[in-house]
Amino acid sequence: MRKVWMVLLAVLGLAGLALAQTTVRVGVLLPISTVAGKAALNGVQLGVDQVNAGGKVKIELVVVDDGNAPATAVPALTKLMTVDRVDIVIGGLASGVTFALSGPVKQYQPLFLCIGAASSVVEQAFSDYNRFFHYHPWDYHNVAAALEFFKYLYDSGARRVAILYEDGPFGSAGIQTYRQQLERQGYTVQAEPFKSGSGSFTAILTRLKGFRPDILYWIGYDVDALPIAAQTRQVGLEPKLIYGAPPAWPTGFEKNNLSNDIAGMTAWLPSVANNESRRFVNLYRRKFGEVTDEYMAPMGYVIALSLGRALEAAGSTDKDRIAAELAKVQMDTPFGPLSFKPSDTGRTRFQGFNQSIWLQFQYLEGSRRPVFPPNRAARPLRFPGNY
Amino acid sequence: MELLLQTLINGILAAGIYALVASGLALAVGVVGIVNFAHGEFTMIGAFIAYLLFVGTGLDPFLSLGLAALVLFGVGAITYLGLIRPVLAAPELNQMLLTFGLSVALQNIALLLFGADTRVVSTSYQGATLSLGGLSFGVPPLLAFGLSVVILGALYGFLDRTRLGLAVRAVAQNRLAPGLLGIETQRVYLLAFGLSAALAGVAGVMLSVMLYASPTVGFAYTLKAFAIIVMAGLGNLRGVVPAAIILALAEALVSTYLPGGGGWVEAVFFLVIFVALTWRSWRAA
Amino acid sequence: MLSVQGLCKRFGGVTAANEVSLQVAPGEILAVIGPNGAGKSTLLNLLSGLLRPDEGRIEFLGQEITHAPPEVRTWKGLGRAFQIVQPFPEMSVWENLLVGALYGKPSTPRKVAERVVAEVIELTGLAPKAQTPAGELTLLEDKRLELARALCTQPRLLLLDEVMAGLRPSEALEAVALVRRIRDSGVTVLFIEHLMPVVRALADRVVVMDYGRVIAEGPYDAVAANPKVREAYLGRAQ
Amino acid sequence: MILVGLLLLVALVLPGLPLGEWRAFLLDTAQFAFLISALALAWDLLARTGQLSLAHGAFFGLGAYAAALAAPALGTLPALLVGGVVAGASSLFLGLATLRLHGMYFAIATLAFSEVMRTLVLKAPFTGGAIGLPVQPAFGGAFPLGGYYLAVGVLALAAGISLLLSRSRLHYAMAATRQGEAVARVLGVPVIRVKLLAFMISAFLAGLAGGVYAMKTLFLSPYDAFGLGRAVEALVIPIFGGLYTTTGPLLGGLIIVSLETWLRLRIGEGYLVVYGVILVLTILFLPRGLVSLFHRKGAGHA
Repeated sequence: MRKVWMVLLAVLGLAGLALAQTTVRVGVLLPISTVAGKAALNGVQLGVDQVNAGGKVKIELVVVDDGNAPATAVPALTKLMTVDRVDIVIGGLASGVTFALSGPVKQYQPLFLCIGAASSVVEQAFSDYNRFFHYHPWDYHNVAAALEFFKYLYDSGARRVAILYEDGPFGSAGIQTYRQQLERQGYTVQAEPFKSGSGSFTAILTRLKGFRPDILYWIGYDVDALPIAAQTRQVGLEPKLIYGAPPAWPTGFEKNNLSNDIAGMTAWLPSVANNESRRFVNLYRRKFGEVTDEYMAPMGYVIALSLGRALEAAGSTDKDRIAAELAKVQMDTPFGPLSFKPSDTGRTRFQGFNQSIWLQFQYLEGSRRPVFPPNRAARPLRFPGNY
Repeated sequence: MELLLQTLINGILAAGIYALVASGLALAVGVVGIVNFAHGEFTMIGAFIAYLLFVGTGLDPFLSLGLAALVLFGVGAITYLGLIRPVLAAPELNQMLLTFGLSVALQNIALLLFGADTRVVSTSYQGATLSLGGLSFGVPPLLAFGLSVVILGALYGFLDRTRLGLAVRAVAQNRLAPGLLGIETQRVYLLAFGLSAALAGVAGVMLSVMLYASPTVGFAYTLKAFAIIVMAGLGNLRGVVPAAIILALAEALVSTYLPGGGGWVEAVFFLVIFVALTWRSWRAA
Repeated sequence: MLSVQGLCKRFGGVTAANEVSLQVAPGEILAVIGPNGAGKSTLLNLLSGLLRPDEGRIEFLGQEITHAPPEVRTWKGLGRAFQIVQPFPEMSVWENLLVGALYGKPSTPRKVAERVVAEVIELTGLAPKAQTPAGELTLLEDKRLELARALCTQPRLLLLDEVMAGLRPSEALEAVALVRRIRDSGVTVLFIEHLMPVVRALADRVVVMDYGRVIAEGPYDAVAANPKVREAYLGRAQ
Repeated sequence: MILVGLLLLVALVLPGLPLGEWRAFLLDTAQFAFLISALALAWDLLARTGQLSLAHGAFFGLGAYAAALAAPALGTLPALLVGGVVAGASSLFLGLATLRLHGMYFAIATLAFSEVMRTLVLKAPFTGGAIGLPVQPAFGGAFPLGGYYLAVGVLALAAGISLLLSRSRLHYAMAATRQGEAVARVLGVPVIRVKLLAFMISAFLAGLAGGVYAMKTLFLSPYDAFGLGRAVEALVIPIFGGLYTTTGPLLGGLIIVSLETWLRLRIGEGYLVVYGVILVLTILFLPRGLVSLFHRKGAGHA
């Protein structure tokens, strides 16, 4: 008899705990068939596992593919809002898709935790929306971070920059700003567009040969990395630095000799030396059996963790109380400290990271090592590099 | 002058890989009469074969050419027997939908297996260069060009000098003749489609060296290959190389001489085709 | 009715029509004959507008039509049946004929067109096959359809391109009777033919072509006795 | 015919049905499905004259951009009209240039046209270029169902024109042109006029659909608006549903979009494998498309 009572008590206790625990359903809207989208999703899941393991709150994810296209993303968001009835959505990776989501988001008024969408066109679209938390830096932050690096290179003797930019939204967005700012720093600039994925750069690079650039700066995608590295050598361009800014780098590129000395910008590397980053890398390896290079993975992870914090503090599933707590969150992340402030333009109220998360790395002896800014550098920058 | 020479060289070297992808497609379209939307996916399989062998055994991609060609010949033959043969007599549009479905399925199977990642191999010669009197020749494009010439030479030799080759050409030039689908024709079709896939495989291996391997690697080149074979004239296997050279030269010239020309490359490529097709059609009147 | 003067057409180095001149009088049946490659089909294509002449002039019913597009010639009353029958395979016989009846004359009302089809389908004996898809016809039926479709455009002059080719003698006889009926209904006929018995039976007048030129012209018997004509045929045969 | 009417009726009353929590999702999905079906119907109209176009993605995109740019000055409905007219006018140029091309040659010429158009829009100074163009919602967002009913309207118009044409005398001209152009001309069919007319009607409808699409996604970029994927979809749907009919593209479009959506929700990753396999199986077992399930004999196949 006593045993029965004990069991009954235990059951009741557990049930009580479960009731006290705040459970929230969160929609995730990502292009899961792309590399970045998949990494982001993994990161979010990892973060949610950790939050749920804490026991105080419980997050349930409803994952939908945004298809990386407006025509699939809009109905997908509608489904999250009306069928799954979530109040919180994590998503918004690509700028174009996120822009298309601005209408329905304003209609259904969710708490929107935006993981990517750096274009300031998106910032404009969400400027009057107060449940918009943008974690990723804006494009002007990216420009600022890169320019800081260029200033350093100018002081090291670089004078001429050739810019290769892909002619889609990613490459074209900041190009005018880059050109003006670089010229203001004293550089001579020649910019040439290209079609990403075409693989043929010899002609453009031949054209640039007459310009004799010190720095070859390319803004494109992972598919362009190897062809540019190889064909720069093939035409004998011999710049002092190849500096690339793709959202991701190809798998296996570090093992390729051609990658040596190529520099790039990222928000995060697995080798970044801070506690949160190390923790993330360990957890990720345990759950997925591999290390990821994609900074969207820790970005998703950070979003989930910060949401967990806000939920715990709010002790409620009300989206406005959660938003209020999220606005107050201060935490260490793999990228460094996170807290929300109004954006630099003042258009949106909750901006997470800024240019300070960007770091410059260089492929050196088969891996990527931070080389700039100096306080985060693991190695000195090899300049001039050997191409 | 040197710049012009270099530009011409760049264009002609680029034409090698165009011609290779396009020749495979020309066999499928010109001989079998199938608009094969899955040709790019065959290329992709070739690229992955090279990549996986490289990662697994460290084999140099150029050494996997033979294997890739063989595997893809098999894939092509199976595709022909299982899917293409049943729709040979169906309207062209039905065949298009069929190969489009196959293309979607293959691409997404690759996506499931390997993810969307862009993967690169590393060889000692990817950035290697030959210099000749101020002109430079990239080694991989040169290898690809040389290999294209050899393979296409062998293909033309086969078409010109062997009985089976003659049969292939006869079918290509006389596809709509009634009473086809005899046993001989069936064999020619099987052979041509298999060869078409094998050429795609070879092109894929080269793409893995020069570009990368990923589920979508075949797309860009296949689109251009379609344009090239149409410009050459369907069924005109010999016209493929000149058409590829003209288009690659146009691209190289625009990129090198037009400020910001890199953004106009595609437009010029397709404009040349548009003008060539329409002009030819009006002149023939 | 039809007047052709100095018509020339060159394909590369080959002159398929060389200074061809001929006249067709209303109500007659004119045959154009000649060995293979003499330029007969080229002439017909020039007349119906599928080819453009390099030189020369074509007049029909007193109006110049040298460069008029094919459909305009049809509207003026110049009908044409092809040697290689080309029915619209996905349409029924009735629908095939309806195309000719609807478009043979500009803005023919549907009702009128249906009436024309009904007449022609009776005349040509295709009525039992009206609803059969054209892709399923026999050769003879195909030939009749070809002829009937041309008739549906209500031509004043009908150009026939070897419509008897491939028919058995009995079938050819039927066809000859049909062409006579057509002429009797007031249509002038210009036809190309290989079968000499058919030419002899039908033609009021014969034009002989060789190497793109007109080499003889006149009644059948006179033409058949012409040494140039004999040479053209025999010379080719050797 | 009855089926077409029924489908349009359902589209009309769909927002009023008790759909429960799925309502908003269904309406959104349906709106995109209607637009893509309208595009497929438009493509089929041109295909009836034997011209296989790969330019319909471009007509769609031109309509979208033109409507988006015109909307602030003219208001929603006139702007949509402008979109249709711009697409139609561009088709007149394309149609004239490609009059003598057939089959694959025609297809590749139209593909080339759309690639050139995309680059022009990308480089033009007033289109927002690569960064993209923000678009106002239909009627300034005044009616929540405004965009939906515009899509229904475009679909009804496309289906109506499609039905009308298959009953008119033009039907015979188009079918004759497709099945034998030279013969058709000799029979008096004004083939050039028929082809150009079909081209313009078809492009006009595609442009209209593009305009409504722009007002739904609120954002245009050249790579999305001129995507080759959409041009291919415009051709896949009619083949899947049944060529040269009204029911075929209409039903095909609705089913293909529903199927794709359903598979994405059910299977998630890798759903396109199943999608591709279904297309292949359809061709192998229903070579005349879905409509052959309804018409046992090839009725309406003139």
